[in-house]
Parts: sequence; C-alpha cells; structure tokens
Amino acid sequence: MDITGRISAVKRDYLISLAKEGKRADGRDFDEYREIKIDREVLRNAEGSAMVKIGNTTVMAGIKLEVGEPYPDSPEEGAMTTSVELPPLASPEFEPGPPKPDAIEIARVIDRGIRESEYIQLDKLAIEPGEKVWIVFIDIHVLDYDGNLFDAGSLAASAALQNAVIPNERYELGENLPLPINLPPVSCTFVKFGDAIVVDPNLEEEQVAEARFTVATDANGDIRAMQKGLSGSFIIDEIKNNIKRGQIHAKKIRKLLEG
Amino acid sequence: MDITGRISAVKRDYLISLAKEGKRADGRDFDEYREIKIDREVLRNAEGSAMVKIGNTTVMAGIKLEVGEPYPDSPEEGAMTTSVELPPLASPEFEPGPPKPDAIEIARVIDRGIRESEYIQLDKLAIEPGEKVWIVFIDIHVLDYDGNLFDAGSLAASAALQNAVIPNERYELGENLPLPINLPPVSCTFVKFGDAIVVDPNLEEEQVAEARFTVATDANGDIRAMQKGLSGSFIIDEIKNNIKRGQIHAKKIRKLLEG
Amino acid sequence: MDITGRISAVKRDYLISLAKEGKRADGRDFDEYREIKIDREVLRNAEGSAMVKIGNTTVMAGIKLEVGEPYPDSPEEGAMTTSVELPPLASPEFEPGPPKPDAIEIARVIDRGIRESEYIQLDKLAIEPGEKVWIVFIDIHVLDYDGNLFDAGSLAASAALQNAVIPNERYELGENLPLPINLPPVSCTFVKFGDAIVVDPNLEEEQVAEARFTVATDANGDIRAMQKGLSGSFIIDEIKNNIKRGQIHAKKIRKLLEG
Amino acid sequence: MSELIKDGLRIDGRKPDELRPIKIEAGVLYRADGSCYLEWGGNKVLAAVYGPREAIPRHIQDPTKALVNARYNMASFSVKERKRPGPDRRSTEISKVTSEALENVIFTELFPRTTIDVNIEVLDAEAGTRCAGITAAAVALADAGIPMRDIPVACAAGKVDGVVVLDLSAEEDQQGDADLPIAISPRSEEILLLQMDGHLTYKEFEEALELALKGAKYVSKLQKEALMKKYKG
Amino acid sequence: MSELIKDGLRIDGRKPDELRPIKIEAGVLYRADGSCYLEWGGNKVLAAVYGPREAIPRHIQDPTKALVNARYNMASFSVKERKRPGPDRRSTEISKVTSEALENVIFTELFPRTTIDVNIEVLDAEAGTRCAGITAAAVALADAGIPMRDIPVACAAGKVDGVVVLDLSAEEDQQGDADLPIAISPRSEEILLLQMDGHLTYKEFEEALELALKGAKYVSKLQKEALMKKYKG
Amino acid sequence: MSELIKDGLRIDGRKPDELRPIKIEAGVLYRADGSCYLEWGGNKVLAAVYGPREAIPRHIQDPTKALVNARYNMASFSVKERKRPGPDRRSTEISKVTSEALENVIFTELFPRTTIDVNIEVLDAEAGTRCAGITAAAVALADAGIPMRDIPVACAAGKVDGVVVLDLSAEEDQQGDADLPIAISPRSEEILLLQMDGHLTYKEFEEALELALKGAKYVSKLQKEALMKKYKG
Repeated sequence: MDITGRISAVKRDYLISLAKEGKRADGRDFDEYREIKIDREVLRNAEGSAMVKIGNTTVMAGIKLEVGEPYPDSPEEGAMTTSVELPPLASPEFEPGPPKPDAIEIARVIDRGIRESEYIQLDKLAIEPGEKVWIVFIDIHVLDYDGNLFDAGSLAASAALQNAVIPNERYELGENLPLPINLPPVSCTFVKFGDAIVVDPNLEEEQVAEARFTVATDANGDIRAMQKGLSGSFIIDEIKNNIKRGQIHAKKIRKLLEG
Repeated sequence: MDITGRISAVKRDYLISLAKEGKRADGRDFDEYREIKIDREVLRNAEGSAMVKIGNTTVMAGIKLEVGEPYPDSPEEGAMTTSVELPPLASPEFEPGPPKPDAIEIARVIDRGIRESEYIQLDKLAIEPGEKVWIVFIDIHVLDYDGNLFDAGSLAASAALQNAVIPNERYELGENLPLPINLPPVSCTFVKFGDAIVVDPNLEEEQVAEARFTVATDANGDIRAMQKGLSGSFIIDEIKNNIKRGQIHAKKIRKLLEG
Repeated sequence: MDITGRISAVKRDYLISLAKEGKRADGRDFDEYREIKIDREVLRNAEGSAMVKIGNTTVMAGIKLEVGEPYPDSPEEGAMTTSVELPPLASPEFEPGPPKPDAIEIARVIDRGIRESEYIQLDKLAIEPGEKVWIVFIDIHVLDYDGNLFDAGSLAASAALQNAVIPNERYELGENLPLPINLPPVSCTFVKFGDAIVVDPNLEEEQVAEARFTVATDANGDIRAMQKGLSGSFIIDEIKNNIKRGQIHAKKIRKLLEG
Repeated sequence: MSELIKDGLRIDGRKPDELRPIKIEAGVLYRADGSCYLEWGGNKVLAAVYGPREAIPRHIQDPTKALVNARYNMASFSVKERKRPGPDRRSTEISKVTSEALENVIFTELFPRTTIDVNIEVLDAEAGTRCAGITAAAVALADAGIPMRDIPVACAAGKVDGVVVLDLSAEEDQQGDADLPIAISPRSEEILLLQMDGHLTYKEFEEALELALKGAKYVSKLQKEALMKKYKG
Repeated sequence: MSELIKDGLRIDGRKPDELRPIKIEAGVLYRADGSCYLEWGGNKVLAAVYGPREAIPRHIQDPTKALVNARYNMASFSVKERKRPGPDRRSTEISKVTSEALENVIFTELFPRTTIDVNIEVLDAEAGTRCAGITAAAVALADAGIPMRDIPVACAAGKVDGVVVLDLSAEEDQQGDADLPIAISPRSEEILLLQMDGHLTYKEFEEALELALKGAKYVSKLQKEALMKKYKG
Repeated sequence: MSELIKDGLRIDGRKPDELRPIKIEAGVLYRADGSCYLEWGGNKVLAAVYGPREAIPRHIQDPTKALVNARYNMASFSVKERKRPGPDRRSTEISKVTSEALENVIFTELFPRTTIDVNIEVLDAEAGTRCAGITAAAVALADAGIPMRDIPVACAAGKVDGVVVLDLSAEEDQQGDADLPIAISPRSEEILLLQMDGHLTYKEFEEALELALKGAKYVSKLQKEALMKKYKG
C-alpha cells in the first residue's frame, strides 16, 4: 500500500481523458507548477527552518546540529542525515510508526540531491578532526499532503539550510556561526499517466500516476540525483525530456530560493 | 483498550446502586483502604526490595543500582528511573510486550511522587562528578492485579528504597552503604463512579470508574504530585476533597511504612 | 507455529507405516545421513566462509571479526556470538523479521557446541586485555531448507571457522593471521516419530517428528552439548542410544571436516 | 539558581497572573477535517482532526461509541537537543491524558464503531506544550464539526520563587517549584485533566487552581474568537 | 579458579548428591487460574496459569488441540547486573523448551482452539532457574485443574572439579565443568527436556543423568506435598 | 585520491565500456519455485521466487492483480564491516524500486489476490548489488514460470576521473564521480528503474545511459543463455 490512498476508476478515467485534451483537472498546463511559497526562520529551537507550500502541500523542515563522531571513512568531515516524517496530521492515509518505504525513498532522494551537490560544506564541520564533528540533521515534517513531497521536501530542506547556524554557544564552543553552504540543488518531479507527463503532480495526479521521475540539478544545470519510481516505465526520450524540462523549472525555482 | 478488562452492564448498575446507598461491594466504607501488608528485603539480588499487598493486589519492587553517566543538566547528581511491568502472570488481561500506556502512566506518576519529594538524595550519588554517578532503577513488578496499582506500586517502591544499599563492593568502590534517602511520599488514589468517590479502588471498581485521582503527599502533608485520569471529570470541590482525604490516609499509611 | 509447515495426516501415516517396516521415504536406513558436501572459502568479504549441503539442505556460514570490548567477567578473552538467519528465500514457510524462537534455538545449540568444545581459542583474541578484544561473529544463513538445520549449520560454522582469518590489516594492527582454533565439535541430530528414531531428518521427517535430539561431541567423542526438542519424549535408553550413535556418526563427519 | 521574580515581576516581565501572548487560527490545513494552529509564548503547535471514520482493525471498534485517539508528538527539531522521532514515555502519557480529556466533551455515543483521531504536532516547544496541544485540539475538533458538550481549554499555573504564578515559561518550568496543568470544560468548570509535580501546600494549590481556571477561561475566549473569525469572516 | 569441592563437600557444604533447600507453595495468586511460588536455593520463582481460553487471534488456533504457551521471564532485579526488561535470546529458548516439555503431559486434545498460558517469573535467580520454573509451572497447572497424564518435574545435575554433582549452585554453574538440566514425567521416567553444556564423558553423562533423575523424583514428592497441603489442609 | 583511469584503462584493467565477469545459473534451489545464482565481479547474489500464492493477511490482497513483493537483503557477512541483520533504509529503498521494476513486466492481472515474493540475498558484495539482484530476480521469475512481457535486466554506468564508464567496481563506486543504475525491458528498451547520484552534465548522462543500455543488453543475453542451459541441457 502506498501513501496516496485509493481513487475511483471513474476519476482515473476522467483525469486521463482530460490529459488527452492537454488539460489538468486544476487547470494547469502539463508543464506548470502550482504556486510556491517559502517562509524562513519560522522556528526558535531549530538551528534553521523553513515552511514551504506548493499549492496545498505544506512541508516544514527543521535543521538541528549535534556534536558526534565522524564516519571512519571521512574522519575530517561533518556528517548529514535526512529524514522525512509523514505524521497522521498531514493526511488521512498516514499512519503513526517508524518511517515506511515511501517516506524512506523520499528522504533518500532528497538526501542524495543535497549530498551530491555538496550543498553543505561538510569539510568545514570538523571540531576535532577524527574525534568530534558536527552532525547535521535535516528533518522534514510533512504538515499537509496534496502531492509532490519530493520537491516540497527538497525545497524546504534547502531553504532551512540557508538560514541554519552552527550552535557553538550551546556547546560552549564560541559564537554561533552560519552553517557553511554552497549553492543548493533544486528538485523537479514529473508523473506519467496515460500518455501525459506532468510536472509537480498534485495528490489526485499521484493517485493515477503510473511512473514518477525526479531530477535534482545544481546551479549549472548539471544533474546531481535522479530517481525513477512506480511500476510504470518511461521510454528513453521521455527521460531525456524530463531532465531538460527539469533544468528549466529548476532555474525558476532557484530564484525563489535565492531571492 | 485499558488494562481492567470488560465488565457487564448488570454489574456496573449493581455497583452504582450499592454506592447510592453508601455501600461498596466488598463491604468497605467509601473512605476505607483494604488491608495493607509490607514485606521487606524479600530478594537477594536486588539492592533493595519489598512486596506490598493491598487486599488481593500484590506488587513487588526491586531496586538496582548501576554506574552510569549523569544527565548533562545535573552533572553532579545521580539519576533515577521508574518502570512498571504488567506481566501476563498478574492478570488475564495483561499481555507480554513493551510497556503499554497504562503501565507508563502508573510508572510516571509514581516517579514524580518520589522525585518531587526528593525521597532519594540524588546529590549524594555522584561517584566522579560530571563523569560517573549512580543510576537508581526502581522496577515495579505487578504480581497479582486486583486494582489500585498506583498506591501499591508507590508503596512498594518506597519500602524497597528504604532497605536499598549502594553496591560499592560489586563495583570495587569500597563498602556497601545504605542508599541515602529522605522521607518517602505517600500516594492515595480515588475513583469516581455514579456520584460516589471511593478510595483504594479494587478491580471491579476500576472497571466501572469514570474518573481517577491520585495525590502524593510528603511528610508535611504537602502535595508533591497529582494525576487525574480517565475520561470522566471532577468538579473543583471534589478535587479539593480528594486531596484532603488523601492527606489523612497518607498519614496512616506513612506509619506502616516507617513502622 | 514452527518452521516446518503443515503436513497432511495421510503423509504422516505413510511415513510412520514405512518406518514400521524399517524404511524411510527417501530410501535411507534409519542410521544413514544424506550426502554431505562442504565448500570452503566461498566468499570474499567474510573473514571465513563455507557452504554446506546435506542432501537438499544448503547452509552458508560467514565469519566476521570486529574489534570490541570484552565481557566484564572475561576481560582477557575475545568473545563469540552465533546467529542463524532463516530468510524467506530458503523456504515458503520462512518470514522476514527478527529471529523467531526456532532460529534462536538452533543458533544457541550450535553456539554451545562451539563454545563448550573451546573450538575458538578465545584466550588468544585479546588485543589490549581488558580494553579491546576480537569479537567473532558466526552468522549462519540458511539458503535452502530440507531439514536438519542443527547439523548443517554446525558443520558450516565449523568449516568456516577453519578458514577464518584475523583481519589485522583492516584495523591497521599488522598482518592478517589465521584464527586460532582447536578441534571442532560435530553435531548429530535425530528425530523420533512413531517408534522410529532416525538420524539426519529431512523436512518431511521433521514435519512428522514428535521429539528431536541433538548431541555435539568433541574429537575424543566426549559430549559438549545436547538438546532435546519438541513436545514428544524419549525414554532413557533412547537418549543413551542416540548419544552412542551420535558418537559414531561424528567420527565420520569429522573426517569430512578435517579432510 | 537565578532569581525568577524581581520586584514582583517575572523574568520575562510578566506579572504573576499574566499569560504569555497567544495566537489561535482555525482551519489552517487542507486535508484535515478540522485543524488549528496555535502559538503560545514560544510554543508553536498544529492540531488536525480526522473522523469520525470507521475504526480499523475492526476488533478495536466499540459498538456503543467513537474512540477518541489523541496523539501528541514533538517534532525532532522542536527542542534544544534534537529529539529522536517517535513516541517516548512522556508523549505516550500526554497522548493518554489528552485523549481522556477530549473524550469527555465529545458526544461519542453518536458515532459507534468509529474513531476520532486528533493529531497534535509540537513544532516549537517552550514549556506548556500539553496545554497548548489540548487547546489547539479542541479548536480543531470544533472546526471539524464534531458535536461537543463544550469546547475544552487548558492552562497551567505553578509556583516560582515561592510565588504562585500563571502559565510558566521555559525557565520557570525548569527552575520553578511546581507546575499544575489543568484542562476544563469552561462552561461547567469541570476538571478534565489535572496533573501536578513539584511542591505545593494545600493553600498554594487552591491559589494555583484558581489562577489556572482564570487563565483557562481567558484562553477559552481566544478559542471562540478564532472559530468566529473562521466562520464569520 | 577456586576449589569447588573440598574434603568431599561442596562450597556451600552440600554433599555431591544433595539438593539445595526447596520450598513449594500452591495456589498463591488471586487472579490466576492456578499458581505456585517456589524457592529453590537462592531462586525465587512464581508461576501462573491462565486457561484453557480461546486462542486469539483466531488464525493461531489449532482445531485439534490446545496450544501450550509458556513464557519464562526474569525480572530486571532478579540478577546481579540489572536485566533489561523483555525477552532475550536465552529466555526465548527457555520458553520454547519449557512449552514443549509441559505440552507433553497435558491432554491438549480435550481443549481444541484454546491456549493454555503458563507464565513463569523469576524474581530472584541463583542457577537452575529453568528447572525451578518448570517445576513451579507444573504445580500451577495442577492447581489450575488442567488434566495431565503426570505432573512433570525438573532437576539438574552437573560436574564440578571433575565430580558429578546434583543441582549446581551459582558458583558451581559459573566455574563448573558441565550442567545437565532435565525434565521428566516422574511416573514413566520419560525425558521431556534435556539440555547440556560443558564437558562430560559418556560415563559421566550416565552418572549425571542418574543423579538428576533421583533429584527430580525427590522434588516430585515436594510438588505433591504442596498440592496436598493446598487441597487437604 | 588515487587515479582510477590510467592509459585509458581502469584500475582493474578493464576498458571504459567493459563489464566485469558475469556468471548466471538458473534453478539452483530445491525449495523455491524459481531461483537463480549470479556472480557479477565480486558480487555473489542468490534470488528465489515463491508464488503466486494467496496474499496473507487477506486485507492486503488486491482483487485485480498479484502483489509483487521483492525483498533485497544483504547477509551480515557480505560486506567488509559486518552488517547488522535486518532491513536498513538503503535496503528498504532498493526493495521498493526493485519491486516496482519487476512488477512492470509481470502479468499480475492473471493472479488476483496473490503475492509473488522475490527474495534477493546478497552473499558477497562489490558495488552494483542492486543491478545484480534485479538481474538474478528476473531469471528466478522466469525459472518459476511466472508469465512476463519480457525478462528485465539491469546494469549501471557511471563516471570516474571524468570518464564515462560501464559497470563500476567497488573502488570506482567509492571514489568515482557518478553512478547510474538502470533496469530495462530489453525488448522495448523501456526504463523500469533509473537512479543516479553524483555529478553528470546532460551530455555525460546521455553517454552513460547509452553505455548502460548496451551493457544491459549484453547481460540480457547471459540471462537467456542461463535459462536455456537449464531447460535445454
């Protein structure tokens, strides 16, 4: 069972037939995002935070830093870990309990985008090299689920990291400092149903989706992470097209993030 | 589902109609405890132990001490932790597995009574301040469940702590010494059903109870912990009256504990 | 529910009636093992490994060594731990999840055979006595289950330990060295159904078995571990006879292991 | 230990009987049947209600009434030291007493075999989260149209530096002498939840209870204003 | 390593074939259908039986017989180093072999679709807890009126300092050479449980088995006396 | 960082477009309905298929089709540092995308209310285990006689030292620039699985995809040979 819930065959047929006319149920173009809003520094206890809305989907990201041991294979670097919580608050389909495969997949794809674009300067997060480093916890808390958690979660994480501080004071290590970061990745997600491929799927569209594709690109438009999901397939040209469309969307979203 | 099990509507009506006449099914007054028995030093491996019977309810408390790290916010103090086990041995309704909400609530209320009355002198339990302190484990094991685990558990914990030792010998830290304690808290529990409020509920009475109230008082009769439970309500005067009755009961029970 | 799965009453009657004629369904004598094959050093990442087949039962054992802390009661010795995995790959009855009682029993009986025969020279596995020692992980992974996991698992563990190395290089502690061992235990398992007691039960025979008996003997034929299982019983002479038969089988199997 | 009361005022400048600033907004979530966002001092809390809906699995159904299932959860980033996700003993207890307090006012007998799920997420915590959560949950229940006898409300009083005060701040909670959170049905003044830890004489308790009741009734007005704002404007 | 046998006597003064003191009391619990409290040397064990009662969930029911479900548990305070609550690998194995041994004697076919739950709590442990637990469980089953072919009983023998001895103490268990716990049906001398770890020649095994059987038969008498005491006076 | 490409050759002597040695054997297990053993470089992987069989518990059944339930598991001894048994986040994700990729080709609508369980055990790991696992699972499905549109196959390409290469080794995976595992339906060239992490320009991606497709098609031949070998001789 996935997180989207059931949908009636009638609705599925309706969405697919609309798509055949090049339309989406909410009036958007295939290649159009819903409105995106980013609120920053919304929390007091988090080292960094942001609330992102994409349409009716709302996601909160909170950054916490703790002192810990480095990984044996990178003793002079800090570490990062990304988790996604799907609390029952955000959807009638979400259940309490440890993260299910859906949440784990989203977290790992977002994590790869951040990690591979070297967004966090982990090499500047050693305290005593080999002994003590900063661990960056990126916790993404979904508050209202109307589709496209990959992009909303990625965006919230990126925005929260932008205002995160190293809490030196709490650990009596001197003054708080901004978390050292590079330029963020931007994630762009498509789903395919019938013959249509649409960007930024809402819940309804995810419910009828046969295949999903996410691409995270860096400031140069280069690819840093990709993930194809669901049991449907893409042909090669569709994949290529998704990437190119994703590069264009990412540029616009990047402005919101940097603006 | 709670731990008390089901009860027939007939029985409920019977208990409530009895209560209207000022009677309880077992012949007690509303304000009367069942017989209380305390057996001390009943175990060899525990650092302190006691078995308490309140009527047919039997509870064993065992105290263990271990060397551990202090909490960061109290580096020069020992620590304490209270747990309640409801093993399937003690009732047909108890199931194996990690503690359920009922057991957690009982443990936390007993813990607060002990902690807030400063019964254990935690400030005398540092071994190397900031590094190594004694951790006091108060483990309450229910053996036979016929109601009122709050009071039976609290009493067993208090009695077991009275005969607990610091196991210095086992850790090669010198001679065993008595655990440093102050005066114990005493817990008193009421339940309400229909218009009646009775002290020391037995199982039957817990099964029909609408609301529950526990108050733990210190040697001065001052309040150290309170807990209202269940979905029924109390009016303000009932709460006040419960506290005053609780203070009186606690004085008597305190004599058993100190005697 | 045990791991063998259900069997029809017809099949049970058939196996028992065959046994009355002194026969087994696969044509073996009561006192005859299936063919045993041992493949060694089959894995690259394990410190030692072996794949053992007894008839259609296939078991893989992998040995891993890690640096860890010694047990408080044996500060100058290494430690060992044995686990058995019954992955759903190996049988339609196996389910994913933490080890069930069946797997735990097998692992603990195999562990006792190895431990009590002092097969691994744990006293030579201290790195810094009292501080750092080698922990030997014996992981037994069942790949194809057609009965007698006690003997197949024990044999695989013994064979894997024979080619295990101490991975000093990975921990920058010098050169890899062979794991210091003594002579292995050999395990021999019987089941009883109807009036028959047969050695090396296959799955079918385990499904009808009323009682099970395992004996692990050392190179002198002395007993190092025994386990009676299942709800049936043995009379004393049966136990004695099982041990004597087990001693004889062990001698032959020991040759395969040392050969 | 720092002085928590100076010249009759508290460390954050409040008078003993003064609440922290409170902001309540009803109907803030798209998916939930009812919801509420609440800020109370440094607390930021979101509550969502789903139901009544069929209780699953069936064997938990009560043929005579709805189950009220509140789940109090602190986000991992809501506290100074990151909290491991998932329920701990503290949140399990709070979930239990919250469920019981809310069940009191709901006409559960109207919805047999169902469950009413109340989800409380603490996004930012600064003492008094259980009162904030119950208060938000009550608004979310009303927003979901769940029939209730009354809209419950919660508030705490306590004692710091020997003085009985209303609505402890984080510092007061850590260094103070006692905390007394209550939840009430404001119309009848019935006590739905009452917990206390610390040290109070009986007289101090009476004083604290009085103060907490006063605070709760004030917060009750804010709840109603938030609901009015949603429905009338 | 200390000397465990001196002048033919064991460290606690016992002869090689001597049991530790044993005390058995039947019917000690109010809620359980049958119960037993047993002291055996430094062991203090309580056993309670519930059932036969309907097995839940239904899919575990056996339409031909009752399930016997023994659960051996050590209280966290029953050992020197506090034990974390909950089952570990050792107690899981003991629960399994105990269930199997007890099932042997129960007329399970009389109670299809039910479960007979046998709960064994070790309150204080000093070597030999599994034998103490089985012995107590058997009395609790009888006290519960569960129909049995025989009342099973358990006892261990072992080897210390090269000498075969009955009923190991804690020190003997830790420093000794072998431990051989058995459970039998005393009437038929059938072996219901047998485990062994250590080092025994075949001859020593025969000797140890003989001793364990002797011990078990003596304990069997104590079981019956305890049941008589409960029912006759 | 070591040099991964020297004189146009990779550290293990391979050319950029060269696969590691691969060995596939179908039908190797006795109990499974279908199975496959596969070696791919230093990877040793076993796959077993059970089903279609009734999905249990019933409420997970889909009345319109079979559920495809792949479980990717690494044996504790399959990696340098011993892995704790049981699923971690990485294997949970791989199990999910593997299930989805395999479901694509199976005629699941023929087997409503059932589950097809695909168990993948990694016994020895050296980069590329997910591709090895999917490739083995596909052979096991065919061996089990599960009706499929096509036999899927997986292969990875990547980038090391700025060069696009086929089928990364362990060292290349750790120190390289990018990894792009894909699974395809070889007949239609549809993409069933595609993941990527690292750094690729769009042009490099096109090149890598081309290479991965070429590799997958070669491995597809080996799959078919293995199945032929089993059935024809």
